[in-house]
Order: sequence, then C-alpha cells, then structure tokens
Amino acid sequence: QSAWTGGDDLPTNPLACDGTPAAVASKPYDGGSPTNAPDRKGKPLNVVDVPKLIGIGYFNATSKGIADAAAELGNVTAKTDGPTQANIDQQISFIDNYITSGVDGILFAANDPVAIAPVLKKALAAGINVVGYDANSQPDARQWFVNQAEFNGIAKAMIDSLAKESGEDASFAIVTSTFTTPNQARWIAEMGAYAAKCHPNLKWLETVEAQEDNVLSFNQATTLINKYGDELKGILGMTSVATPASAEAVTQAGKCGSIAVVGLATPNAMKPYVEKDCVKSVVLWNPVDLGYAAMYVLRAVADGTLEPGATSVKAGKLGELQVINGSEILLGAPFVFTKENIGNFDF
Amino acid sequence: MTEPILALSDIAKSFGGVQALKGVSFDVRPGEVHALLGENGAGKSTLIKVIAGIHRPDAGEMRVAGDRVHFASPRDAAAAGVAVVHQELLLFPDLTVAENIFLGHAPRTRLGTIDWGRMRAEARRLLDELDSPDLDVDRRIGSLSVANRQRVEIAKALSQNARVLVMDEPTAALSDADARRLLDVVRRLRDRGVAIVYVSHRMAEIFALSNRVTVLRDGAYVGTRDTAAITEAGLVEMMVGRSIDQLFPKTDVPIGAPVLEVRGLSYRDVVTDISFTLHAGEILGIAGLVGSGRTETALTIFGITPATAGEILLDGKPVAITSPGQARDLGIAYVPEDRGQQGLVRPQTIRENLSLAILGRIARGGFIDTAREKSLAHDLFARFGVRARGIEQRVRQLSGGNQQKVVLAKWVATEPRVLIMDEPTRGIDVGAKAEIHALMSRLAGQGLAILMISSELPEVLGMSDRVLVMSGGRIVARFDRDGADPKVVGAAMTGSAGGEAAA
Amino acid sequence: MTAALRPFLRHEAILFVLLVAALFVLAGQSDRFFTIANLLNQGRLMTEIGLVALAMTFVIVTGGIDLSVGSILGLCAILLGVFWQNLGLPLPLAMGLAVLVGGVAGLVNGLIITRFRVPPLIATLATLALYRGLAEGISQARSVRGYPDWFFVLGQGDLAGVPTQLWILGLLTLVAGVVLGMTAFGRATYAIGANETAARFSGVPVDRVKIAIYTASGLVAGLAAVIFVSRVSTTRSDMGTGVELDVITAVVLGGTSIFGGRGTIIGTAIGLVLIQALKNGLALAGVKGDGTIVVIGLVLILAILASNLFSREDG
Amino acid sequence: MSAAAAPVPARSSALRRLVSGYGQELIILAAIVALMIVVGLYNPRFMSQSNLTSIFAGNAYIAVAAIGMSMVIISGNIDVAVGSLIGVLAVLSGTLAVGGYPIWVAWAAPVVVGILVNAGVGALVAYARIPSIVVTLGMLSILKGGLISVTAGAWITGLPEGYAIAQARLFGVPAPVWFMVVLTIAAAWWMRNSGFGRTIYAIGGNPEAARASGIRIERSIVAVFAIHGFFVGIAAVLFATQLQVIQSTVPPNLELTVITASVVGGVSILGGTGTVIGSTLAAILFAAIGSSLIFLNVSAYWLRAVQGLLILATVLADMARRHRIR
Ligand SMILES: Nc1ncnc2c1ncn2[C@@H]1O[C@H](COP(=O)(O)OP(=O)(O)OP(=O)(O)O)[C@@H](O)[C@H]1O
Ligand SMILES: Nc1ncnc2c1ncn2[C@@H]1O[C@H](COP(=O)(O)OP(=O)(O)OP(=O)(O)O)[C@@H](O)[C@H]1O
Ligand SMILES: [Mg+2]
Ligand SMILES: [Mg+2]
Repeated sequence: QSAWTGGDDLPTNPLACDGTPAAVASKPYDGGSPTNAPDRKGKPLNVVDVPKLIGIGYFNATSKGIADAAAELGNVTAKTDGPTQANIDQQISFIDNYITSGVDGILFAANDPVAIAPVLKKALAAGINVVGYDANSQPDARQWFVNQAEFNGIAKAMIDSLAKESGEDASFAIVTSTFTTPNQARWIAEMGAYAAKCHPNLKWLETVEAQEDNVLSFNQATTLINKYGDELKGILGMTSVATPASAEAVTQAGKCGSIAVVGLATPNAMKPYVEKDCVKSVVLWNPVDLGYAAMYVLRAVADGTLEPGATSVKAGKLGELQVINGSEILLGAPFVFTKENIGNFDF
Repeated sequence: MTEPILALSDIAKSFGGVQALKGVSFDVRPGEVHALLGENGAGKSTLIKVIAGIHRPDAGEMRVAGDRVHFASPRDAAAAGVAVVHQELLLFPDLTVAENIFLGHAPRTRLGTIDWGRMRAEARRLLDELDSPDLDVDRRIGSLSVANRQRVEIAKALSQNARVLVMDEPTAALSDADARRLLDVVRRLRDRGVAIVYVSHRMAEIFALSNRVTVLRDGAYVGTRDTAAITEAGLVEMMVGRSIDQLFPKTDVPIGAPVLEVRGLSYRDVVTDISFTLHAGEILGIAGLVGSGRTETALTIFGITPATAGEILLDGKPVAITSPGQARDLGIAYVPEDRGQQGLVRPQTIRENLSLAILGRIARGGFIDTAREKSLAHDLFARFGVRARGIEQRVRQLSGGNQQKVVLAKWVATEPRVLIMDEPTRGIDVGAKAEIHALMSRLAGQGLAILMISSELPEVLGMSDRVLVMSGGRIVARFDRDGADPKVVGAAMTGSAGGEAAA
Repeated sequence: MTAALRPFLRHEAILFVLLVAALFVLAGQSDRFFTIANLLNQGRLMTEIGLVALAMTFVIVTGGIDLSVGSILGLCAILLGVFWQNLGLPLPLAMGLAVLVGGVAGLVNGLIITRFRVPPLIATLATLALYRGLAEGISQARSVRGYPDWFFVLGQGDLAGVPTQLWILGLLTLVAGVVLGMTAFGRATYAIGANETAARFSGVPVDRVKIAIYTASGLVAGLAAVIFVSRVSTTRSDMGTGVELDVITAVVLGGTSIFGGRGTIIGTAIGLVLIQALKNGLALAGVKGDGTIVVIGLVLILAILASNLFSREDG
Repeated sequence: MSAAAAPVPARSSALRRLVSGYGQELIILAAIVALMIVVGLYNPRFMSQSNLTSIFAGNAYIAVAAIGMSMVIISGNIDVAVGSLIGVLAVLSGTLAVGGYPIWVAWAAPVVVGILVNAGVGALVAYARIPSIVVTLGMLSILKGGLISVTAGAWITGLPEGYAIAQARLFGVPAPVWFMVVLTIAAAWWMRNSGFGRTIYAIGGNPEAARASGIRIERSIVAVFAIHGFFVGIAAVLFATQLQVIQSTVPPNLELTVITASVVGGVSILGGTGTVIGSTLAAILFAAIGSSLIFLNVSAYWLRAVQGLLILATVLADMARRHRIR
C-alpha cells in the first residue's frame, strides 16, 4: 500500500531481509569544522548538552551517560539544559545563549535538522566544537554525529520482532509522537519500505499522534484497541513515551498476549510489562551509552584525536566505534531488551 | 418627640482633592421621612454612601439608636438595619429579579439551602406591594428597562425590612404615575414606623412626603427645616444660595422648515408605525409610561436598532440610518437615558468623553489635535457649568447631575441639527435643570430641532411646542402646546381616554 | 499622553526601574551579557514575539484577547512553503500571500467576534485549534526547505550592523505606539475597552475597529511567520506553538489591563525587553531554563503587585 | 401595564425556564447523543462498553478540573495554571506513594495542597488586586519550571498495589466516572441552592453591587479558588493513578482543554452565568469527538482541523441560541 502515515518522503534504504549488512559506500567527511578553535588538547572542557527537550526518561538517560563520561574523563564539566517541550525555537535560543556564554563544546539532539543548522554554524564559527547525537542536523552544521543505530536498522529490528510476535499477516497500528518529529518520521518510512520488502503480508492499519504525553498515548492506544477489536494484532510504539503507554493500554484492556507491543523504550518504564509477559521485546540502543559516546567523541574532537577521514574512534568502555557515511559514528546495532536481561539495566 | 434612630454629626469626607462632605450633621427618627436636598455634587450620595458603609468618614461620628457605630462595610450597615437604594442601580444583570431582591438574605430551607419557591413568592409579594404585577420574577435583570430595575432595587431594600431606609433619587427613573405609586409605598413604610431618608430633586415630592428637610451645598451642611415651615422658594434659596427664575423657560421661537420627518417607522414589535415631523427651532416632546417604547423609537432613529419598516427623511431627503455613526454624521445627536452605561466612558476623563463623538473632527489626518481638543473641552466645560476639578477629572468621580451635563455637552459639541434627548433632566437639581432647559430653548432658538423624551409631565408640557404620547410602542395622541394640559395627556398616557385626541 | 494613561505610565516607570535594575544585576553576573553583539542578537530572537505583542496590546486594550496567534503563525509558515514550493510561485509573492493569509485568519476571528458576538477568548480558543489543524493538514507533516540565500537576509542577515528583523520590529513598534497613543483610532480603541456601549452610542464604529484590530493581529502573526521561517530556514506545522502565552505575558507585564481600556505600547515594549533580558541574562549567569521560567513567573506577579501598591487610587 | 410587558408572564413556563436556563447543556447533550448514534452506526465498536469506558473514564479528570474552573470563571476570574498544577500534584501524589507513605496520604495530600496553593492564588487576586490571569500566568511558569528543577523529569515507577484508584471499579463502573458524575451533580446542586453558590454568580455578575449588598468579595474569591483547588487536587489524583507510571512533566495544553470545556459548556467568560453540568458535558463531548474521529478514519493529518471546526460549530450554535432568547 501507499506510504504509511507519519513517514517522511526522503529516500528509503531497507536492509536485506536476512540481515546481511548493506555494503556501506564509504563517503568522504562531510561534517563542518570550527573556525580557528583554540587548542583544547588535554585542556579542561566546558560542555553543554542541549537535547530536544528535558524531563523525559530518554533524555534523562542520555544526559546521565554524558555525565558519566565527563566524570571518567575528569577535566570536563558537562551540564544538560534545554526546553521543556520539543520546541525548535526555544532550543535555538538555548544554544544561542550558550554560544554567547562561551562554552568549549556543544552536544545536541536536534528538534529539526535544518532549523537548528544556522545556530550550530554560528557555534562552529565561534570556534566551538559541535557534536550531535540521537537526532541529526545538516552534516555541515556540526562536526560529528553519534548515530545510535541506522534508521533502516531500527526499522528492521522493529518489523522483524513484530512479525515474529504477532504473525506474518498481522494487522498493526503505530503510536508516534508527532508526524513532524524527524527521527520518528524516518523510522516509519523505513519500516514501511522494509515491511513491503520482507514482510509483505503485514497489514498497517493507521498511525496516531500522541505527543510526548503518556496519558494521551494511553488513550490513543486504547482507542485503537477498541476500534479494531480482535483485528488488531500489534502496536508499534515509536517513542519511549508511547511504548509503555501502549503496553499499559493492552494490559488494562486485558489483551496481553493477543496484542503484541513492540517499540522503542527505556527499560525502567517497560519492566512492569516485560515481567508480566505482556511485552516480549523492547527495541532500543542504550541511551546512556549514546550520551556516553557523544561525550567521548566531543573530547576526541577537541583533542584533535578524531579528525576528518578517521574510520573509528575510541569511546571509553564502549571501545572502538565505527565511522559511517562520512561524519557519523555508529553506536552499534540496536539493543533488544528481554525478560532475561532487562533487570540488569536502570535508566 | 421620639429619639433619632440614626444620627450623624460633623461628618467629613474627601476624595483626593475633593472635599465632598464637611461638618455635616443629620438625623432621622422612626416614622419620619427626612428629605436630603442639594445641588448636583452637593454631597448627598456621598453622605448616603457613608451611611451605607461604602465610604468611611474621615471625621465625625454615627449613632444607631443611640449607640456609636462604625460601618466598615455595607454588611455592617445592613446588620444595623440600614437598607439603601443607591442612585446608580446596583443589580446583577444575569440573575433573575427574585435573586436580585434576595441576594445575601434569601429564605432558606431547613437544610440551610435556598428556598426557591418561597423566594419567588416573597419577591412576587414585594413587587405587588410596589404595584408591578407585570414584572416577572424569573426575568433576567439585564432585559429590564431602567424603570423596572429601579423597582427591583427598591424591592430589594424593602425585602430586608429595615429600620432605616435610605433612598437616593428613587423616582428619578420613574414616570409621574409610577412615582406617585412609589410615594404611597413610602408613606406606608413610614406609617409602619420605618425611618426614611429621601433624596430627590423633585420639589413636589419633598413637600408631599417629607416631615423635615436637610440641605447640603458643596458638601457643607446648610440647615434643617420642618417641611411645613418652609416654602419651595426658600428651599431653592438654601440650595443654590440664590433664587432661580422660573423653570421651563421655553421662549417662543419661529418654527422653521421641517428637518426630520419620520413615516411609519417600526422596529420589531416594540416600535410600531411612528410618524411625525420635526421642524427647525421646534421642541417636540414625547410623553409615555415606562415601556411605552419611547427610547426604542429614539434608538431606531439614531440607528442603534435600525428600522425594520418605514422611512426617515432629513430636509425632505430620505436617508437610511443603519448606525449611530451615520446618524451623527447626518447631524442627529442622541442623549441617552442610561447615562452610566450608554452616555459615558466612566473610567475616562471629562476631556476624553467630550471628544469621543467628534474624534473625526478634532483629528487631522487621523492624528488627534490635542491643543484643539483641550480648548474645545475647556469651552464646553465652562459653557455647561460642570462642577469638577477640571477637564482631566475622571467622569466616574462626578456627581450624577454633572455626569449628565458632560453627556449633553458631548453631544452639543457635534453641532447637530436634530437633538434627541431621552430623560434629559433625570436626576438633575433645580438649578442645573433650569440651566439645561434654558440651554435647550437657546439651541432651539438657533434653529436646532429637538426631540425630547421625558417621563416628567410638567417638563414635557412646559418645554414642548407639541407633545406626542406613546403607549405600547405606538403614538396614541398628539397635542399642541395649548391643547396639552396635564389631565388629557396623563389620560392618553395611561390609555384610559383620549386616543387620537386634539390636533 | 491622556490622563487615562497616567497611572499606567506610572506602571511603566516602575517597570522601567525594574528593567534597569535587572540589566545591572545581570550585567554583574556575566561580562558577556551587556555587549552590543549579545543585545542585538537578543533583539533578533525576540522579534517574532515582539511583533505579535504589538497587535496583542491593541486587542487586549479593547478588552479582547487573541489566543490563535501561535496557530496563525504556524499556518502562515506552512503556506509560505506550500505557495513557494508546491505551487511554484515566486518567493516574494509567496511571502506576501502568507502574510495576507494571516490577515484573513485574523479577519475571520474578527468576524466571529463581532458578527456572532462570540467572546474573543472562546472564539480564538476555537480558531487556535482550527488554524493549527489546517497547518498540519495542509503540510501533511512535510517541511519545506532549501530557500534561496537572499531570503535569509530577513531572518539571519544584518542591515547597518543591526539584525534586519530588528529594524522591522522597531519601525512597527513606533507605528503602533503612535496609532494607539495619538490617533483617533487609538482613542476609539481605548473607549471600546472601557465601555463598548457608550462608544457605540457615541458613533464609534465599534465593530469595524475591532475587526481591523484582529485582522492586524493576524497580519503581524503572518509577518512574524515569514521572519521566523527566514530565521530557521525551514517550515514546520508546529511553529509558533505556545507563542500566545509568551505574548500575553509580555503585554500584561507591560501594564495593559486584561479588562481593557488601559495599556500602552511603551509598556509592552519594556515588558518584552525585560523578559528577554531575563531569559538571556540568567542563562549567561548559569541559571538553567527551568529556573529561568520560575523567575519570569515571579517577576510577572511581583511587577503587577508593585504597580498596584503604587496606584491604588486609580484602581 | 404596557404592551412591552404583556408577553412577560408567558415567558415563565417551566419548559421555557429550562431551555433558557440550561440551553447550552441541552445543546451539548444533543451533540453527544447525535455523535454517539452516528459513529455507533458507522462502527458499532464505538459504542462498545470498553470504548465508552475509555471515553468517560479516560477524560474524567478533565471534567473534574473543569468543575472548579467553571466556578472560577463564573466568579469573573480564570486560571491558566490548572494544567501545571495538576502535573505538580500528580507527581506529589506519586512521590508520596512510592515514598512508602500510606496510600490515603498519597491521595489526600494533592487535594490539601491544591486547596492551599489556589487559596494563595485567590488571596493575590482578591487582596493584592492582581488580575487572576496575571497571577495564574505567573503560577504557570513557576509550577512548570519548579517541577522540572525538582524532579529533573525522572519518571515515577513502581507504584504500590491499590494506589491506582482510577483503575478501580464500583458496580462495574470505573471510579473516575463515579467521581465525575457525583462531583458534578453535587457541585451543580450546591451552586444553585447554597447561599455561597449564588454569591459566586453575584460576584461574577457585578462585583460593585455584590459589595454593596454586603458580600465579602475578598473572602469569597479566596474561597472560590480554594474550592477550585479541591477539584484540581482530585483531578490530579485521577490523572496520576491512570497508569503504572507518572511522567514528571506538566501535561501539554491541559489548561486550554479544561478552559475550553468550561466555556463551551456555557460558562460565560465574562462571569456571572453558566453551570458545571455544561462543562462536564463539554469535556465528555470533546473526548467523544477525539475518539470518534479515529473511528471515522479521518485522516490523522486533518484530525485537529476537524476538531477545531467542531468546537467552533458548538460555540456558534450556542450564540445563535442566545440571540433567539434575547
Ligand atoms: N469616588 C469619588 N472620587 C472623587 N470625587 C468624588 C467621588 N465621589 C464623589 N465625588 C465628588 O464628591 C462630590 C459629591 O458627589 P455626590 O455624588 O455626593 O453629589 P450628589 O449630591 O449625589 O449629586 P447628585 O444630586 O448629582 O447625585 C462631587 O463633587 C463629586 O465629584
Ligand atoms: N414593565 C416592563 N416589564 C418588562 N419589560 C419592560 C417593562 N417596561 C419596559 N420594559 C423593557 O424596556 C423596553 C421599553 O423600556 P423603555 O425604557 O425603552 O421605555 P420608555 O418608553 O423609554 O420608558 P423610559 O424611557 O421612561 O424608561 C421594552 O421594550 C421592554 O424590553
Ligand atoms: Mg447623587
Ligand atoms: Mg426610555
């Protein structure tokens, strides 16, 4: 069928069904670089982290990772500050203020790849090291971007788990944050492409918006369950808010087992449902690691040990991380939490 | 002689610069009506607000039944048995008549909840006492005419069956007939032993009703007399400090060509088939009872409620008036009956109010010519003898009469050809009244055509060249100056006799 | 200035003192605060809010309110992109049309409010949802990018060393101030806010004035949208979400009475600057965003409280 | 007396009073019923017990908050901080619950704190003469910012057994619905028949007159806000106990939802008129609309536009009715 509601219109690149990694055409460095940045090698760094928004589990986790890394590195002071709603205008103001206040490095997760570009370029022009994570900006507006997992990788993991848990010909619906959130839009588009390619019989019903609000997510998921009754076999949660809320909806509807909930989420929020066997698998990279990696990358950039053209970078306990398409650093394959291992995580 | 139930001595009160009251002593005994008299701005309402616990006196003491009292709030006053009917009506537009009457002291059920049944019945009874059987107790106050609100306000005061009943110009909004009925009510209360403080600018009432009368001038106590022992002239003397030449000085001016002609004018069902011609230099009076649709007629001509039928001609040319702005630009001015709501922007200054209707003229290319505005305001201020600190005083702070002068001035400033005045001297002291009447005939003399709506029969008869009588939204009778005597006109108003009478 | 404004000039005086004090304190906190560069940059950041606040002052002076401005901003932003990319119109024309649409949206508000006598708060509460909905529906969540460079002069460029949009804001502030303070239109606006009936009975074309004001409110929202798009170089249907509260905060902080009849553009301007100065200055002083919001809330309440204590008589 | 008065007695027939007194409520009720029927025919599952439950129970907290909001608006004030306060109180409740306090404390605390906070707001409005929209705009930022500074947005999980009152049922009916219905009826009755209830209308209708008739305006305003706080507290508990986790942020735009429910429910923003029944019905109507649009397969992209149109339609219908009454 036509593209799923909520997906963007950028070209998709679905992975092979059997998971053989797509041959990655190596790309030249396409990131930007700070103009006459002072030599920061080994010097103390003053870093600010401006996520999409503060006050949600996911970015609390990334911010924790950043803090951990900063502590390990010793001579880095990092703080997280940002808007209380995923609002591009406010995010820009925050970054702008920190440029003025003269930080050494900026970590960001963009609410909009293009809208954030001008202010990031301004930061580079001010000689500040800029590294993105979670949500990318235009490449030339920052130096490096730590990619938690490729969009098509996430898409594959999600769709595969869905098909596995609810059957190849299952009907399912999607609960996302808003259609304008770039990452979610990308994932949905990639999922559509991958499903068409590898699980053609999966039946996408519809996509509903639920902001980053868990009560709204719960109500939306419940409405979906009510609307489709037994026809609905699965729900895909696209955010760390939507997924637990959907699980809750399934639980309260007494549909555990008959409706599979697959989605991106943080372990803590999902534990109750995973332990109750209502949710079998939660797809997510470890956001703490994501923040941790981002911090290490920034340090490396500041020290000049990570330069354009590099193929990998050392990231503390995470070891060597690969550089992919030009100026991105891949955190690794998405992590799948299950009843067995979820207890070992706390974020 | 019985002890005063309420006694004030050496009361003083000032607002910022204005010394509204100084050294005023006053008392009232059970079973007497004590009239309070004075020019506009003399301080009557202020004194009453002191009695009502709204204003705290700066100096002086107050006693109820002999014991010293300090009213911190209207609540205290009510508790002490003082009920007040205020000059500017204080009602709740969205509540029903019954609720307005009993707000704060509604009859309760055993559960302590409001007993709606009894409340409505009580309200009914009180209104019948005021001979308003037609007034529906479930009706929203907002939909009532000025006169009916006045009735409700009075019923409200009666409902507290107070020992002291203070009435600030209660008949101002009433037609003579209604006023007479009210006076009966007041007498009844007096005979019940209620002490009544009565403010009015209508001399006739004072003499018909009061036992004693106290006069204020510019906030100062002038004196107290036994009504029996003083003449009207004497009272006026005390009030204004000079004697006034007779009222209603309608000088005969040559009636000119027709200016405003109205043919079969109707608006919905409140104004039906109104036809008349108004000539330059003429004062055409419209008499009628409350609800007779006189105001609606005016509103229709003025374009507030555009006519649903009939036509209006200015200088013989038919005009379609659909908005007040249009009417104004055609040279029609309307001095409304509800001064506070329709006439003035009370939070603004006198100057701003005076220029509101002529913004177009005092503005050059949209910009207000402040110099021009100021001088204009000063002229009008002087010409109408407004008593206030100056043109920058807020209208809110003016006394009722002075507010009315501002409204008049504002409309005369538009240099209209047709001036419609709805209750032009409602609540205005004899002095000011004379001034306004003199002004009216001066304007008429200058060829202005004046349409005067008034519920005060003497005024209508005294000022008008011709008189129309309305009832139920129709013109039921027409008289010319000589044909119009109180009896026939009054009869026509109540519809008992007359019909399309003389001329 | 007219006497009706005098007490509020008093409010503005208080506010101004507050502003100066704030500037001093903040300058003391960080040497990077009181620099030309930073201040100009702050001007750039507050332009959209500022523009909308100017019209909102008129709206609130008439005793009304316009909650739909944020949504209008979003709608116009989206349409700018749609006109330019999807309909292939020349960008200048698209810009003009976008602003025009803002005007139409405002006009609709005005008509609902005057013709159907719907209280402004309710009317604009409804169109708040409606216009945002239209933005989302029309955009289908797609954003339009890749504008030509000259377009960014408006939102990211400078003119004589001052951010381009700051010129626009300054100019319009002047115009608004003059119109409200010195013209017949302004006087009518105050009269309507203080006593609509009396204004009508005085021949003031109440409905026309109101419609004009709500239309203007929509127009500036549209203009703000164009500037905003130029500043962030993309369009999104969620642009301008929540702007209405920031704007209203600035206006009431500026001493405009929410009940109508009083208020000045000067006050609004000071209110704007004060808020922006706090946002920026506190950030530079190391206070986090959440802390800053708290301070702004407190300042709002305390400022109004202070001016109440000073001007009781005129209450 | 006059012809103008003639039709008056006819006007007071019981039906007439019902229509003019509860016109808006009736319109909204009709709208709800119509909606249910139409959508129910289109997709019977809409009327399924489970869906009705989620419509009513899932939004009861909005209706409950709207009760207090209506009183505030009727008194001539407004509260734009209601959403933030609900968020804060919900977190407070959850924190106490996981903090090992007895569950009844976790339930009672938000109510008490809600009353206290809003009494404070009321005091600023009444005694310091600051317009309520200003005070509550300030509170909005203070609460929002404060909540995040304190909690850093950490979610509250591992809530104790028996805490989730919103998930409890009585005679098969979810607790939130009980709260909504009982509180609405009680409040409506109280507003109409208690002296203080009428006082609220009086203050909203004409403060000057209210003062002159001996009403202690200041105290009454404080009281109104305090009562509002009570309802907000309950709303917060219902909100907090809907799920296994509590999000430590203020629910986005909740204040607008609540205010819309109140005003569309027929409460005059100018104060002085309206009933809490209307606001509750309106809250349900919006919930029903939101759900039905999904059932009707309205393009998710156009959903909010349609919602906006429907709200506007309700408002205009009400205005048309009012003009006929005039
Ligand atoms: N709130 C106020 N602030 C300032 N001055 C006031 C205030 N109220 C009344 N005044 C002044 O006090 C004086 C007396 O006013 P008051 O209303 O008592 O006159 P009055 O005798 O009732 O006149 P009228 O017969 O026209 O009602 C007037 O000069 C008026 O301007
Ligand atoms: N007794 C009444 N009962 C109900 N409504 C009334 C009554 N009297 C007047 N009204 C309302 O007021 C309107 C007429 O009052 P209005 O004041 O215009 O009459 P009027 O002839 O101008 O009397 P006045 O100007 O002396 O008050 C009617 O259309 C009606 O709506
Ligand atoms: Mg008086
Ligand atoms: Mg009249």
